[in-house]
This record gives sequence, structure tokens and C-alpha cells, in this order.
Amino acid sequence: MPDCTPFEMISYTGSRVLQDNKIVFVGTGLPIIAAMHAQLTHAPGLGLIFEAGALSPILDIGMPLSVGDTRACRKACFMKGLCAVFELTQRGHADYAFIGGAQIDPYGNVNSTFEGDSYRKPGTRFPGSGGAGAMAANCEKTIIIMALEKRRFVEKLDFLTNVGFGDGSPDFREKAGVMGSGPYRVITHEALFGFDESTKRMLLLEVAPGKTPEQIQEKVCFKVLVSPGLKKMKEPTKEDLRLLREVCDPQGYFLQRKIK
Amino acid sequence: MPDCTPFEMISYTGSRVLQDNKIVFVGTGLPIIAAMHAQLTHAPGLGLIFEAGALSPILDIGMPLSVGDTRACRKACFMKGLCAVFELTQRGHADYAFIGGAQIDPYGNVNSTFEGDSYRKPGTRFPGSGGAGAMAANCEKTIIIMALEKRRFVEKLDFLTNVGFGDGSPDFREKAGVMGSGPYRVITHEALFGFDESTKRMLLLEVAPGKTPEQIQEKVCFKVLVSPGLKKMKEPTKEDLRLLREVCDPQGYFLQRKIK
Amino acid sequence: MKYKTSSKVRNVSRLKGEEIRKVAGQPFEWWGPSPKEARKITVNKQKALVDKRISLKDAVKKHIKDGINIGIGGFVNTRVPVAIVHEIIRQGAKDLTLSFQSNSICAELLAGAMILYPDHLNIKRVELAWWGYEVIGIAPLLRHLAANVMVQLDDYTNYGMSARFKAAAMGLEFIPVRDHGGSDMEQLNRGIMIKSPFSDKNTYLVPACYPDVGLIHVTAADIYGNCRIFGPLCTCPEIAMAATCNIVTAEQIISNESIRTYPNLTEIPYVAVDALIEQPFGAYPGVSYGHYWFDMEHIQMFRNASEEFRRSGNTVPLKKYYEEHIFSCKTFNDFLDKMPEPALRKIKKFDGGQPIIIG
Amino acid sequence: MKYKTSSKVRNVSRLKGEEIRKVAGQPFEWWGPSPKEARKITVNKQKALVDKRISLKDAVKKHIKDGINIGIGGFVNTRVPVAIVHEIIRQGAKDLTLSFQSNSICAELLAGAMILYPDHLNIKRVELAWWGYEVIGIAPLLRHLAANVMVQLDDYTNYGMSARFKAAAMGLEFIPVRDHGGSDMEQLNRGIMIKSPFSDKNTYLVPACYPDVGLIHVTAADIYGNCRIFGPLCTCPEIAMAATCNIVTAEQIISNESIRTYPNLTEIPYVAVDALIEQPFGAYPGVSYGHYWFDMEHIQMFRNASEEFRRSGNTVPLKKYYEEHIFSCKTFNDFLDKMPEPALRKIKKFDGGQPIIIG
Repeated sequence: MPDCTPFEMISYTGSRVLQDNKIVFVGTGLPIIAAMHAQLTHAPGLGLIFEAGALSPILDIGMPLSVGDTRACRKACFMKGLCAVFELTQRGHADYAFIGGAQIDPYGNVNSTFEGDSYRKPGTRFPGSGGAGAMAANCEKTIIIMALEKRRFVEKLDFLTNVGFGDGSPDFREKAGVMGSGPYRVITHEALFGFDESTKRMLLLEVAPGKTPEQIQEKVCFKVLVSPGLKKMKEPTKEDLRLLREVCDPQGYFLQRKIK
Repeated sequence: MPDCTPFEMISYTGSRVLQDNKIVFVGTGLPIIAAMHAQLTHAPGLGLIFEAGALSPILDIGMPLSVGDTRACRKACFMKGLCAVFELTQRGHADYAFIGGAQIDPYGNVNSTFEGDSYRKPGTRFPGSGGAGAMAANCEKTIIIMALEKRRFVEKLDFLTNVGFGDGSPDFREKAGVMGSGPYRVITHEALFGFDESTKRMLLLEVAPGKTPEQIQEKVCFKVLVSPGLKKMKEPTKEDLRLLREVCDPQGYFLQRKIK
Repeated sequence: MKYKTSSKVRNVSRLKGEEIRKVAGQPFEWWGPSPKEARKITVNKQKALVDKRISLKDAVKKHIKDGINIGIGGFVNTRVPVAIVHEIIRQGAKDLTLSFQSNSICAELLAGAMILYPDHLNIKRVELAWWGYEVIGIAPLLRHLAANVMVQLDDYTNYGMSARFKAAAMGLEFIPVRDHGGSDMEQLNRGIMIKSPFSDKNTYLVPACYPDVGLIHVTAADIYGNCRIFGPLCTCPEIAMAATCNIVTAEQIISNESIRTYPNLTEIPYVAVDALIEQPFGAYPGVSYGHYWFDMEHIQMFRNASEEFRRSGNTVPLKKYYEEHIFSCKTFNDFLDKMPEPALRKIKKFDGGQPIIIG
Repeated sequence: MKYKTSSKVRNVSRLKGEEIRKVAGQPFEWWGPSPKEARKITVNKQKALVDKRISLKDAVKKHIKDGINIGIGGFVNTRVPVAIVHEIIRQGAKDLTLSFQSNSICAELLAGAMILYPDHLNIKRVELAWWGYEVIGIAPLLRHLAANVMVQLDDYTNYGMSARFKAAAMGLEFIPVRDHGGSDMEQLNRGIMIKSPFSDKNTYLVPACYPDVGLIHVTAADIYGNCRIFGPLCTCPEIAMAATCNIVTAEQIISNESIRTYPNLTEIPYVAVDALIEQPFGAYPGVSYGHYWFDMEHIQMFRNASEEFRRSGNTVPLKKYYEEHIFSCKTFNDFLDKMPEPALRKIKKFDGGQPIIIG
């Protein structure tokens, strides 16, 4: 395996998760890189939605640095505004949501609002839900990218910003009035998680080469379920890394950042 | 007074009622003619809305024969669809609704759905509400054009399609959830009506030259209130008739029709 | 349910109480896919950019089934999907529900087919705002169907029907509107008056309308179904997003490169389009902005045949219209070939030449 | 009221019950004009086509008052109304409510002005979905305001805020959405969960958001205020129709003849526009599709000064930014004149040259 950075591993794994001929609603950064890589390799028919208003652009003048950026609309098929693309999503046209966040709980709920004890007087205020809340609610499947750290994989969120399976009860999402089927994958550089169908709790599907489920559990506050068919995470080939480094993010805006 | 047809009188009166620098939501036929005449004379700043989607077109290739017709969009300032223009109306941008109908009652409610005893088995089915229901609800003031005939000016409608003052109670429109202030004028070739502020009943404001309130009452099933300041209807000048006949409706599609 | 909240409209008109109760006593029912079903159909579709072109014959064969709700695009005579309606009449379909705001020729053509060939094509119910010909006159066949209780009608305003399609385009169950309240439509149609939880004020909600199949005619489209519409959009973008499947005819096919040069001009995205047919004059005898005006004489000719049937019961002229203009034509182009060339030249000229962007 | 109907979200997170009850105990309140007031203001306006051009200074003097709700157009760095925000900061305003979906530089500029010159400009509350710089980092001044409880925040999703403006643009009190439910936003923001009267299913309603004044930057407009927008529309058309008054800057003024040649391209009609300013680079250092990309270095420079303040309390670099780039400039052009020419050339080039129609 060629050396790859944690964010390269995440992007590559994100790419693997995306099927061809589907539509993915992407946020800035790694989701865009993952989607670009997928388009360049196994999913040439993958369509993108950017929340400022573009459907299925061709990213031929470089990676967008903002979901509202001119590059994100480049040669789109359809371009209106936020209402149009989120309504496409409510109507069932977005197969995948690709979101990040500050904390995640065992049920795939995500916090991106604040850390601390009080909404009114937050310890650390984050940017807020942004598009993620609507994406997690109404794209058909939610993919969450998160650095694998104990402070992020928590038993209970400080604030539930973006809905997953809630408390895990089978009718939680229906009672919430949301349409998508919910969390699908959680991608970290050392582990790929899915969700257990009956308990709706996070389920370890793959670990990075050289890592054990126990090592993953150490970085997670809640009890991690392990899939009976646990696999090794596939690593990017040299060509994959070339695409990520030279085509997707040549400036290294996202791929060259460090995990704390 | 030069000879004028009933529909010329109605169009001219409709034109008189429209103030400059307002916006009128027009239906096919006489409302368009009245608005065109107003633009050509005392109200050059009058804007038009056509329900298929056009705001403030310039009708320089002839009178539209349909509100969705290319002529009705001619050189518009803004053109989307029905939702856009009706929402302009709900939001308060349309000063006048200009509607017709088959029956009207003393409170300015209008029937354009059916005549007879049963909705499910109508004697005569009419086209339906069309745009009129939304216009009467949400344009600020409703102007109604109606041939002055006893079968049309009725005590009770067979069906209340387009809301006026309902049963005349002061909060009827508020309880109905509609936004406009309601019926403003009823225009016939022999009489111009307004509405009494306290009772919300139709009030005779003007009669055609040579006519008396009694003659008007004979053509109306319900008791007509007469304004203390009753006036004579102004008649079109030669120039007004030239505009109506040569510019607005040179083919006589509407102006040359006969009242039964 | 209907009367939990209402305006004060009861007894303002002569509408009979028992008729209201009869309707209101029925539980609410979707007249097409429910919001949940509609979403599921969409979710399960392939989302790829693929060539959607198909013959109109095959498109209708594939998508028009008995019992479906058909959403008719356009408005009165404007960009009405006449070519698709001809093909539906040729192939036949039963127990249809029609949904539209205002329509003339398409609705009357379907009604006439039902009257003449009831075993081949029939309409069960219509959710609508308006059915007529504007300047040309009332719709004789609607009048016949209504008087003879041959279809169930559900009445809204033009905005109400547009808002219902819009609610479906947004993936919702309902949307609030500021009309219908205080009219007898409030008492009869499937909308519901509630108290706003924000102000406690009466607020009318109309249910979303999700057609099974939308019929849309557009100015131009690329082969994937990205559609441009110039002139009034009517409620076409909303109907297309509302329907679980769309058959689209386009005056002309343009390149995907052109679409991608001006993505802001796309009014219906490719994801909504299932079948695409290049069909010049596809709205004829209706109007298509930038291409042609409507052919009033042709519409009058059909309407006269319809009116004669309504007045006298004589089906001969009406039948002649269907035989000559629909059943004896294999395609819509065969029908167009029968139209006198000067008539088509004239309506092209009457368009007025406001430019459209199709490069 | 809040708990008549709800999802099962209670106690999923650590959010404290007393905090929820505190918020839920407050009756619903409009944070700007009510729907009825907003309509009344619109009804009473003159609707004529008049030349709306005015200096930015006069526009702000006329329309920006203490205590109003300001709706900020654009999205993050895209077509953000920076020129208007500079002028508001120069003139000052108190007790503002800000409403937007996602913003970066405009929100931070106003926050910084409040921190440095609280008697001159201050923000009481913000209804929002997101406040940050995306790739450039978090928003230091938001973090400072929040940690020090200097503003009240009301959180929605980007769709939620967009839908709130859309509801207002439609003249409604509320609109149903398919998000917020099942999140803690459901427990805290001013939306309300109801049971759909059509299906009995839980449905979240968000209240309309009617700003007193909308701040919008567009691609082009005619002198009457008919606006074209190319690239992402963001929520600009909805905000403009929602607000009772709009100040619009346009990259360029185009002829009314051009507007009337392609009326389909008008995204905001003249009736919504009260003050119009031709202001090239009016969104700088943000991006305006077809004209320029964003100037990351300039944004970083301002953010660095903000971050230094947040970390150390040192106001010197931040103050220097305001003095040099805002207060010592009489107009936005004075500010632009201070920008290095190569920087502007570079961002023009980075736009990529997707064409816009301004002829």
C-alpha cells in the first residue's frame, strides 16, 4: 500500500461507498473529493447536487471550495436555488447525503450546533445545521464522515442537529416526519461503520489494515457492534492516490490537513 | 353621446374604475379591454398580471385572446408560471382583480361553477372557478363584470365559487382565511355598483343616462341600496370608442357580442 | 373531519346541506399515489443521464395504464400536450383520473373519446379548476359529462390546483393557500380548513396532487430530458416534479452542451423525465410561445362538432373528427400533414417573434 | 403549544429539559412584520415602473432603521451583499434581527462591528441555519457572540430558512417541511409539529420569515429593478419577495428592452425592489457567477484579525480592518480602489467564463 493520509483514506472509502448512476448531495470538502474520485473511476454516471442550486455539474475547472461557488455550478444540467435542490431531495431524487459534523452517537445522530452544556450559552458554538439537517432527513441514505476520536463518537450528543435513527426505536424517523431511510455508513480513516438493522446501532463493517476491532472500540465512547462478516478496508491504489492528489485536490486544501 | 354597445359601455366603465400606477390581475375578454383602454388614456402606469405567468407585458401585437396566449406575455417584465403570479397576489402585489361570472349575490359573491340544484348533477355546468377564486380572495379589490339580468343578480347563488363578503358578517373574510379587502365594484352596462361599508351589500353608485334606480331594481332579484350621491355613468367619447374599436378589439371578439 | 374548523360559508348559497355532508362524510383519499408511494417510486429510479428518446407510441404503451391519474400540463390552449393525448386516445385507457388547472382541447378530446368509445377510453374523475375554451366558448363535452353524472369532479381554483402540484413537487402532503376558504369549494373539495398553530387563524390546506403520469409539452429539451420552457411556464415545472413519471414532447431537441451552457434556463431537470419525444407542433392546435400561435379555426371546428352533439345528440360530426384526425393517423405527424399549410404558416406568423434561446 | 405534538426526540441528546421548556414556554412571536403587516405594507406601495436608482448611502439612510429584521441574500460566500453591509456598518443601526440561511463575511462583518462599536451597531438576534467560512474555517466572531450570550440564536436547516422565506414570498404564515423533526431544533426553534389532517402523520411546520428589509446582490437589473441572476439563485428570489422592502445592488444595469426581450430570465420582478444601486464587485470578496470568483486571501485576512480577537481579546488588527476598509471609505468604490489590481484580475479569471445573458 502506498502511504496515504487519513483524509485520503476517508475520501477513497467515501468513493467506494457511492454506487454508479445514483445522485449524491455533497457538502464542501471530502464529500466533493469522494464524489469526484467516484466519477473518475467506478461511477461515471454519478450525479451531484450542490445546495446553492446546481444539479449534475461537470467539475472541469477544479474542485469547488464552496457549495455555492461558481465551480460547483460548472456546466450543470439544472441550476436554480436552495429550495429547488432541497425539494428534489424531499421528493426522493437524492440517493445519498454526504455530511460531516462534530459529534456522532450510536444511532447515527450528528451534532453540528454546539459543544457544552447549554444551547443559550454554548461552550463552543459550531456553524449550525446548514444543509446537513435537511440532507440527513430526506436524502435516501446518509453517509457521515467523521474523524475517529473519542470526543466525537459519544454516547449522547450535546445537541442533536442532524437526525439519524434518534433513540433507535423503529418508528423514530416516521414520528419525526422525515422521509429518507436514515444513516447508511460512517466513514473514518480507520474504520467503516454501517448500522445494525434491528437495533439501529452503529456496526463495524471494515477496519483499516493492521487495526483490530478492539483498537477501534478504544476510540469510541459507546459499545461498538462488530459485523460477523468484518472486512479489511480496501486501500487506494497508486492510481487512486494520483487522482485524489493531482485531479481532485491538487492544492491539498482538504487532503493534506492533519487529524488532531 | 355616440352610440355604444353594452360591452363598450362596460369596458369603458371598467377602464374608469382603474387607477394609474396600480396593478390589475385580468381575465380574458372585457377586463383586458378595460385595462388596455386605461393604459391608453388615464392610467399609462397601470401594470397587468396574466395568470399563465406574465407581469406587466406590453400588448403591442394585439389583444390577447387567452390569458396564456403569447400576446399576453409580449415584452413582459417578468414571466414565470401560475404559482408565481398568484403568489404575487397572495403577497399583496395585485391591487385589482377583474373577474366575471354567471351569478352574483348582494354581497358580491360570484358563481361560476354550475346552475341548478346539485353539484353532483348540475343543470348547467360552467367552466369552474379558474383564476377567479384566487383573485377574488387575494387581490386587494375585486371588480366584477356582469350583464344586468335578473337571472344573474340573485338573492342566493346556486354555488358560491368566488368569495365576496360571504353572508355580510364583518369577519366573514377573515374567517375564510383570505387576504384581500373584497368586492369593490360591479360593472354592468346600465349600472355601476359599489358596496355599503356597514352592511356589505351592493350599493348603486351610478346609472346609465336615461335610466332610473327603479329600472335597475327591476333587473335585480335582491333589494338594491341606492347611494345618496347617485351619479350618472360617464359615457365614452368618440376618441374612447375609437380606441376600444380600433386599438383594443378591432375584430370585435368581445365588444360586438350581444347581451341576451 | 371537514368541519373541525370552517369558515362561515355554510348556507350562504343554495348548496344543499345533504350534498355537503355526503361529500364531507367521505374520509380523505388520494386520487393517485400517496406522498409516500410517490417518493418510493422516485427513490427506486435509476438517476443516470441516459437518452430518454422513444416513440410516442411506445411511451404511451409503456406508461399509460388503466386507473392512473394523468396530470395535464399547459394552461387552457397554451403548450397543451395534444400530441400525447392523441396517442392516448388511439391506444385507449380506462378509469382515468385527470388532474389539471385549466384546460380546453386536451380535456375535451379525452371527454369526446369517452363519449364515443366508452369501452376504449373512459374518465372516472377529474380534479380541476377550469374547463373551457375562453374566447371560443364553453366546453360542450364537459357540460354533457357533468349533466349526465358521467364523471366525478373535484373543484379548486387555478392557484389551488397549481399549489397542489407544487406541494407534490416539494414532496409534501399539503400546502396552505389563501383561497377556497369562504367559498362552496371549501365545503366540497378535498382541502381542509385548520387553525394556524402560529396565529390561531383559519387557514385552508389543499392536499398535494401527485399524478402517476405527467403530460408536458416544452419549448426544447436535450436527449436526457433537461427541458427549457419559454413564455408562460404555466404549472409545467410543478406538474413534472409532482408526477411519478413524465412523458414530454419538445418542439425541438437541443444539445446537452447548450443545456450546460445555460443551466439557469432548464425548467425541468432530466431526473423528472421518463420518455421524450421530439414533436414539432406538439401542442397544435394550441399555442407554443416562440413557435406558433393557436389555430382558432381548427379548435372551433372540433368545438362545433362537440356542440352539435351536446345539443342534438348527433355523433356524426364528432365521430368524423376522431376518425379523420386521430384514428386514421398512425402518428401525430400524419395528423399535422392533413392540416392545410397556410394555416400552419399563419399561426407561425402570429407568434410575434419574441425570441427564445435554443442555441 | 410546542408539545401538543412532537417526535420522540426528547432525551436523545444531553439537551436539558429546563432549557427546552424555557424556550417552549414562550408564546410564538414574529421576529419581523407579521404576515398581515407585511401584506399591508405591500398593498400600500405604488406599483409603477419608476427609476429605482439611488445612492447606496441614501438607500441605507432611508430603509435601515433600528429594530428591524434584515434578510441577507446570497449563500456563504456567494453573491453576498457586502457593499450594502459596509454602508450599514458605516451608518450604524441598533437592535437588529438578522435572518439568512448560510453566511460568512456579511454576518461576521456585522458581528465585528457590534463587538467593536456596540453603541453604533448591534444585533439582538439571528435566525439562521449556518454561519461560517467553509474551507477557510469556523466563524470566530459568531463563536465569541455565542459564548458570551451576546445574541439570541434560532436554529433551522438551510432548507428550513429557505422554506421560511419561501412561505413569506407566497404570502403565507407557515409551510410544511420534511426536516427539523427528530432533531433538537424541533425542541428549540419556533417551528411547530402538528398532525397532518390528511394522514394523521407528524408534520413539521416552520413559520414564514418576512424581513423588513432584504439585502440582495444580483447579476444585472434594469432601472426599474427587474433582476437577472445567473449561477445559483441561492434563496434570493424568495428573500426578495418575502421582505417588505429590498435594497438591491447589481453588477450592472441593463436596458428595460433587454429585460422585456427575455422576460423568462427575470428572477426578481420590479415590484419587489425599492432601492437599486449599480455596484460592480458588490459581493466582493465573495463570488458573483459570470463576473468574479471569491478572494480567499482577503477573506482570510479579515478572518485572521477576527480569530486573533477571539483567542486573545486583541482588537487592534480587527479595528484596523474596519477603519481602513470601511470607515475611511466614503463609498464601496473607495474600498475597491484599495484592493490590489492583480487580486481583482485573478478572481475575474477564476470565474471560469460560463456565459451570462446580459445583452
